[in-house]
Amino acid sequence: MSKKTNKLEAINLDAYYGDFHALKNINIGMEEKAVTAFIGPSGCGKSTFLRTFNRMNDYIDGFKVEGQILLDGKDIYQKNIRVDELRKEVGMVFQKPNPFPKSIFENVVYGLKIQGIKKKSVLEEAAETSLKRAALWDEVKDKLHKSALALSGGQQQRLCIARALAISPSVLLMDEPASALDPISTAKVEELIYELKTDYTIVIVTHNMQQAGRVSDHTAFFYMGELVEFNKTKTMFTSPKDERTQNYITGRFG
Amino acid sequence: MSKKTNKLEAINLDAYYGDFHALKNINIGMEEKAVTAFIGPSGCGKSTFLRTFNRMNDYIDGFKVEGQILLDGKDIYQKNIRVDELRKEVGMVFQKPNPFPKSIFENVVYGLKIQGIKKKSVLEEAAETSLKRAALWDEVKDKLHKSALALSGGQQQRLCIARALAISPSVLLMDEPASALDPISTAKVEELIYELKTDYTIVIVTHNMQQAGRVSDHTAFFYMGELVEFNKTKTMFTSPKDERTQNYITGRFG
Amino acid sequence: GGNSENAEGGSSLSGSIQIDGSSTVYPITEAVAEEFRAEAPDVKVTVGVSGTGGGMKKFTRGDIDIVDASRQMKPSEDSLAQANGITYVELSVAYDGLTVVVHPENDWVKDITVAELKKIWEPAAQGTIKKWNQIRPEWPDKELHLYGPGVESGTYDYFTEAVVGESHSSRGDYTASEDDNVLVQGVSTDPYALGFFGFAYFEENQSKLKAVPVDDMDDSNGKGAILPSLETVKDGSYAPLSRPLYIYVNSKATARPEVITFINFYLDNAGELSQEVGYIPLPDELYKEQKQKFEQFAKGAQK
Amino acid sequence: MTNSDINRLKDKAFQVFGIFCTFIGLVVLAVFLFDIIAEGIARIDWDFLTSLPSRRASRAGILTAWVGTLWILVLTTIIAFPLGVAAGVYLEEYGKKNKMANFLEINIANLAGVPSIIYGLLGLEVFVRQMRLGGSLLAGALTLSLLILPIIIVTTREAIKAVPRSIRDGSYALGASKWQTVWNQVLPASFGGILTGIILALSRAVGEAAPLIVIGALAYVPFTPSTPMDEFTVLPIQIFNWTSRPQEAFLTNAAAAIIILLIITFLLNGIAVYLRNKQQKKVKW
Amino acid sequence: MRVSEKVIEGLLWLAAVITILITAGIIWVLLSESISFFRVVSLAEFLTEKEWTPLFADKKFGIMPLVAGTLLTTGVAIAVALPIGLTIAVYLNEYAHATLKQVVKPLLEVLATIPTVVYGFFALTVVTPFLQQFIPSLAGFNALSAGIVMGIMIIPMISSLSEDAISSVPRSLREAAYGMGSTRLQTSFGVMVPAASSGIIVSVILAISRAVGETMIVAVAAGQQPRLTLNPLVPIETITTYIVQVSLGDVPQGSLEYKTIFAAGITLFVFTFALNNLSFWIKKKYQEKYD
Ligand SMILES: Nc1ncnc2c1ncn2[C@@H]1O[C@H](COP(=O)(O)OP(=O)(O)OP(=O)(O)O)[C@@H](O)[C@H]1O
Ligand SMILES: Nc1ncnc2c1ncn2[C@@H]1O[C@H](COP(=O)(O)OP(=O)(O)OP(=O)(O)O)[C@@H](O)[C@H]1O
Ligand SMILES: [Mg+2]
Ligand SMILES: [Mg+2]
Ligand SMILES: O=P([O-])([O-])[O-]
Repeated sequence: MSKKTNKLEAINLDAYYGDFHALKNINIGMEEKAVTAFIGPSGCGKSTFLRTFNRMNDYIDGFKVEGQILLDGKDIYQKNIRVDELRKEVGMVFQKPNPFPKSIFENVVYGLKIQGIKKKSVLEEAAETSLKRAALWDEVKDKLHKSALALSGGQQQRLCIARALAISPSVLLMDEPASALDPISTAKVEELIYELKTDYTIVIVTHNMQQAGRVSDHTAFFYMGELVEFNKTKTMFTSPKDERTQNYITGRFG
Repeated sequence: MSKKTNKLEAINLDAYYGDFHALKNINIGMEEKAVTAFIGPSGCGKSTFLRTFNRMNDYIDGFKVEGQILLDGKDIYQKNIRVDELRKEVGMVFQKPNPFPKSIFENVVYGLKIQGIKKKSVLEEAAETSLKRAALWDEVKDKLHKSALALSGGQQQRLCIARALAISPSVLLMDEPASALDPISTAKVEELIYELKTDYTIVIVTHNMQQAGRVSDHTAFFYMGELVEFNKTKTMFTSPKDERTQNYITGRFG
Repeated sequence: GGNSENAEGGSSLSGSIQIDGSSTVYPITEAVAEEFRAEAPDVKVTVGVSGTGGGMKKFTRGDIDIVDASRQMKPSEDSLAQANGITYVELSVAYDGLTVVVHPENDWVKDITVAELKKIWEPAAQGTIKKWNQIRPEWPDKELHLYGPGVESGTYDYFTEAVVGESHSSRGDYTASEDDNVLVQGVSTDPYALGFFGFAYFEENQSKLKAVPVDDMDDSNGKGAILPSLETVKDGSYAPLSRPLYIYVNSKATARPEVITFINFYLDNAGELSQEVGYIPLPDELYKEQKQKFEQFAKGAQK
Repeated sequence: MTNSDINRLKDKAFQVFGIFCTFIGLVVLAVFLFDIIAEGIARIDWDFLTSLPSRRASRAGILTAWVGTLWILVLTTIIAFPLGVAAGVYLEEYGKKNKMANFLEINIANLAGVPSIIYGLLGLEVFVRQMRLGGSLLAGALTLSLLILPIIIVTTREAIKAVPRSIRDGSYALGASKWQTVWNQVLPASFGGILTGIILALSRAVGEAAPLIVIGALAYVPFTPSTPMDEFTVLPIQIFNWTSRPQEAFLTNAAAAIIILLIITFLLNGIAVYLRNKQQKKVKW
Repeated sequence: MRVSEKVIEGLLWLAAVITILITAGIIWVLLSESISFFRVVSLAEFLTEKEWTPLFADKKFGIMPLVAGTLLTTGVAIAVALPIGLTIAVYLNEYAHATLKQVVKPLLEVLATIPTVVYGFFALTVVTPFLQQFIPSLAGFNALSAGIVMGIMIIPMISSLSEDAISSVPRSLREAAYGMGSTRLQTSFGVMVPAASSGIIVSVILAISRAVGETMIVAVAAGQQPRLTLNPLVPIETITTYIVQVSLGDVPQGSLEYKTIFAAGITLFVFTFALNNLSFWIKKKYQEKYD
């Protein structure tokens, strides 16, 4: 589809929750150092698909995947793949904020600590950098060692972003990372995404079509478990090929 | 501020989480059968304020309110007020979807059942009406008796809206009810809010300024626990008086 | 039990009889109660095991009709009974022979005297008598390991009384257990052990243990060291380590015909049944004496 | 070796250790069961279950003991379950987080540590003597209820704590009263955890002998109780009594009685585990 | 409705207050007898005397040997049960397959239901001889075997209740940990266990309480020799053993000897009270960190 190399690729992918067929024969390739947005109505399978890229669905009972997911051309569902290594490559931010019941600082450096990094100065620097990138530094710099649970929803979500950035993954999966953020923070995050894509491959799920339009290079439209259309974001938004895409996009507000 | 009667009113309201002063001397009146939107950056106290109207903060240890909240001119923080009655008057939809671990049907009719309504036909009708209003009926009508927890995030949130509508409150508090919804559902909910305001007084917290612009008659801008500005939505968006409001509104995207 | 008067009247008897007390006496009373079922099926006899002390407390408060006791009532208990207006009769029902045992591979101990037992067990022995050869020089220079019942058991009580001369007076550094089976286990796995417990536990575990003949240095009741056995206990030659077991009957209970019948049945059958469950019967004439004693008492109580 | 390899190694090592620990538990259990079953299974037959106690090991049965145990179980559940859950609910949902609550909490933890025999002494004084219940089933069940109450309360509280606040918020916001929220949302959602506590508590009660002996439960009862006021015996007392008899055959009887006791607790656990699994499938967040 | 709410709250309150009544009852039962005991034996002697021989002719009333015995067996039991129980909880929660967990958990719970007399004999006739092969100086009755077996008995208290606590940690937390590339071990001990700490601590307190109060195992296998020692290889006596022996034994009730069990009982009560206060305090402190 594109001449650039595909960082991520799904080949004939099917996914099931028990008997429920959640993803139907998906084929898609995501360019390196680009932002790909997944859009589609609620329940269409965006989150499910996103979570196959770092195998987060492994922990759901009854979940089953068929087909292949390639990261740098290597099938991540192969036996000899180490999931922990995979997840250091493929960072993730979730739909609902999920900070650990620890201090703000501990949250941010968690990923580094589990990699065995202990030096205080390194951790502190990493924490500051990540929190700044996530546009949270100014609000929390005085209470780094207070519990993260006392933050508001929006603050918590930005903390989760900071946490994911701290381990410097090469791919970043974001499941509606801004759905709990106010416009200012959202704008900051969008800027950040824009900055990050010079180094990282980013996949983002969003309900906000304008957001998709602003941040993404490519957009994929899902509907009832199917990948209906996948194209350059501009092309897709201006001249959608599929009727369903068209309906969805024009049904939008703004 | 307005010639219409004020359905809800806050007078010299201060709120604290332990030592933290979360709301500072708020004075505001909300018109009957109108939509009031609360906007402001993350952590400014929108949710806290909203939750004082149905006394949801009563259950947070260390939370304290000073001043008055009037519903139809009556202080709801008075001793002889029955919180359960209050909450039948003042319905609420939360920021994060919180369906009960029961069937979809049981979720919707919960409010009626606890009022002592047992008749199956009444409950079934109410469930259908509410689910239709919340734009969820078509997706769930075949699995009404399946667990609500198997729904996607967006479906769950719409279920929570349906649940709140089922008890026909006169005031509806909504804390970012659409932050987890896709545009189509969001549009439906907005339409619904528009319809509902002919009968109900609605207060909505939102991060989406366009949403505030579309659905609300009045808008209140909060900043760091203070009510900075409160005005007709149009006036506020076109000619904000306070510099902070201006900055916030122009800092927006879209 | 061939008691013609009861056999006929028995079927018409009803009511209930409550017994509690010593765990040592329990098996005899249980056996009697079991047989009594055939005699008087409508009489509900229940038996508890809360120990002689616990049983006595209930008895002296008037909670139960009969108490099983592995020792005689103490003065303190008697005064409690009097304070509660309870009169009673004490009846002996069987003997229990305390047996001194060693490991079966112990080939040096052929017999032991009461004086030697005293030397081992008296309080002064604690920390000083630690080796076999301190008792008799020809015994090996090996550590002596002692096993015995818990301090609060009737068995211990009796043993210290008989051997040391004063009840509850003994050394404390021995391995004690409330459960005689535990002691059997201890002695049977320890070549340098010496212990004592009820005859029945020795009898049932003869292959694992070796009993030691005891010499009380008194030839009037049998010459030399004597092994415990049915005969030697019954005829009194195994002295001083055999103790009588008792039941006590509340006078108020004797107003009830089913209790009278039960006690008579008990004394008629205790000889046979006590042997069956591992104890040693009294000589026949003693049972007759007990019956007379009871008859007298019951009559007296009726007046 | 990179850090990641070390982590992976640690992870694997822990997995092995985890299997090992689980295995130890299961092996010990298997050894126990095998031992007891090997010794006692041959003794179990219809007569053993339906005969009264006897001095002859071969004729002795456990009818009155197992009937007594069932009675005690049922009565104890009826008394302790509502009481314990109610106290747990009060402390977690109603009690203000103040000194009094702290006091109650410590108090309950203390009660959990009081040895069972002391409950026996309390039961003897209060139920047997003051309330004049005598050595009846009711007195026994009340005594055991006191004994297991702290376990039920503590586990109930933990189970209730695990229900997310958002569920309570949702219910309150719909106008539910506190009790309606507790009854319709909190209790159903925490029922699995509560059941676990009750299983552990009841299985403790069913094995207790000492406190029942103190309050006057009997060893020889030649009739099955028919009302809660009747005298009784239970399996643990029968087992305790048999294990201290000199005759080997009684030890076989004891093993057989233990098998029956275990079957009773298995059935009990089975029911509760079934309910719990059903519950856990339903509730997930 | 409002009235019924009040009534319900009142009833629930009553249920909670019953626990205070129970405590009061226990204290009353213990005190009423031990007061007259302490009239004869001074508290100073009770606490400082190094021997406990109230039933011998030469009576000494020092409770410390019984306390030492109790500490010793409990210590051994917890040393066995805590690591194993917690490991099992984590293993079942994070590593084991769901069906394995469903089978293993109730099976382990059976361990807590086996009559303790059986455990006692197991300790005496199996564990002690087994250990004697490696520790020749191990006495036939000892705190070690009794403690180990008691530890095995309380494993399910820790494993089951801790597992419950861990599995009630929101799934989103676990996902966050895995999403960061944590191994299962790191997820468990770095995130899940701390988040479930209050439940885990409670399970451990319950287990300790059970160990402190356990009677039959120690009565059968640990011996009955009050001894002021922390050596687990020799016979000792615990407070509970003493109480059960005397109360089921032959001692005339009402005598000074009999009253010793209440003095011992109240010591045990004070002992658990102190222990519980300590853990309560730890737990509170722990929680504040995360609230
Ligand atoms: N654990 C689960 N078990 C069973 N079905 C599930 C589970 N999680 C999701 N589903 C179903 O799979 C479908 C896709 O869900 P998914 O969460 O991927 O949707 P989504 O596009 O992310 O929706 P939203 O925008 O609302 O988050 C939905 O129909 C949902 O009901
Ligand atoms: N339970 C609590 N305890 C202590 N502080 C709290 C608590 N809940 C909220 N706060 C603090 O009160 C302030 C206002 O929080 P609130 O949730 O009302 O903000 P908000 O405007 O709704 O933010 P958002 O848009 O992110 O939801 C924040 O600074 C937050 O950290
Ligand atoms: Mg989603
Ligand atoms: Mg908010
Ligand atoms: O139970 P006893 O009194 O005989 O030891």
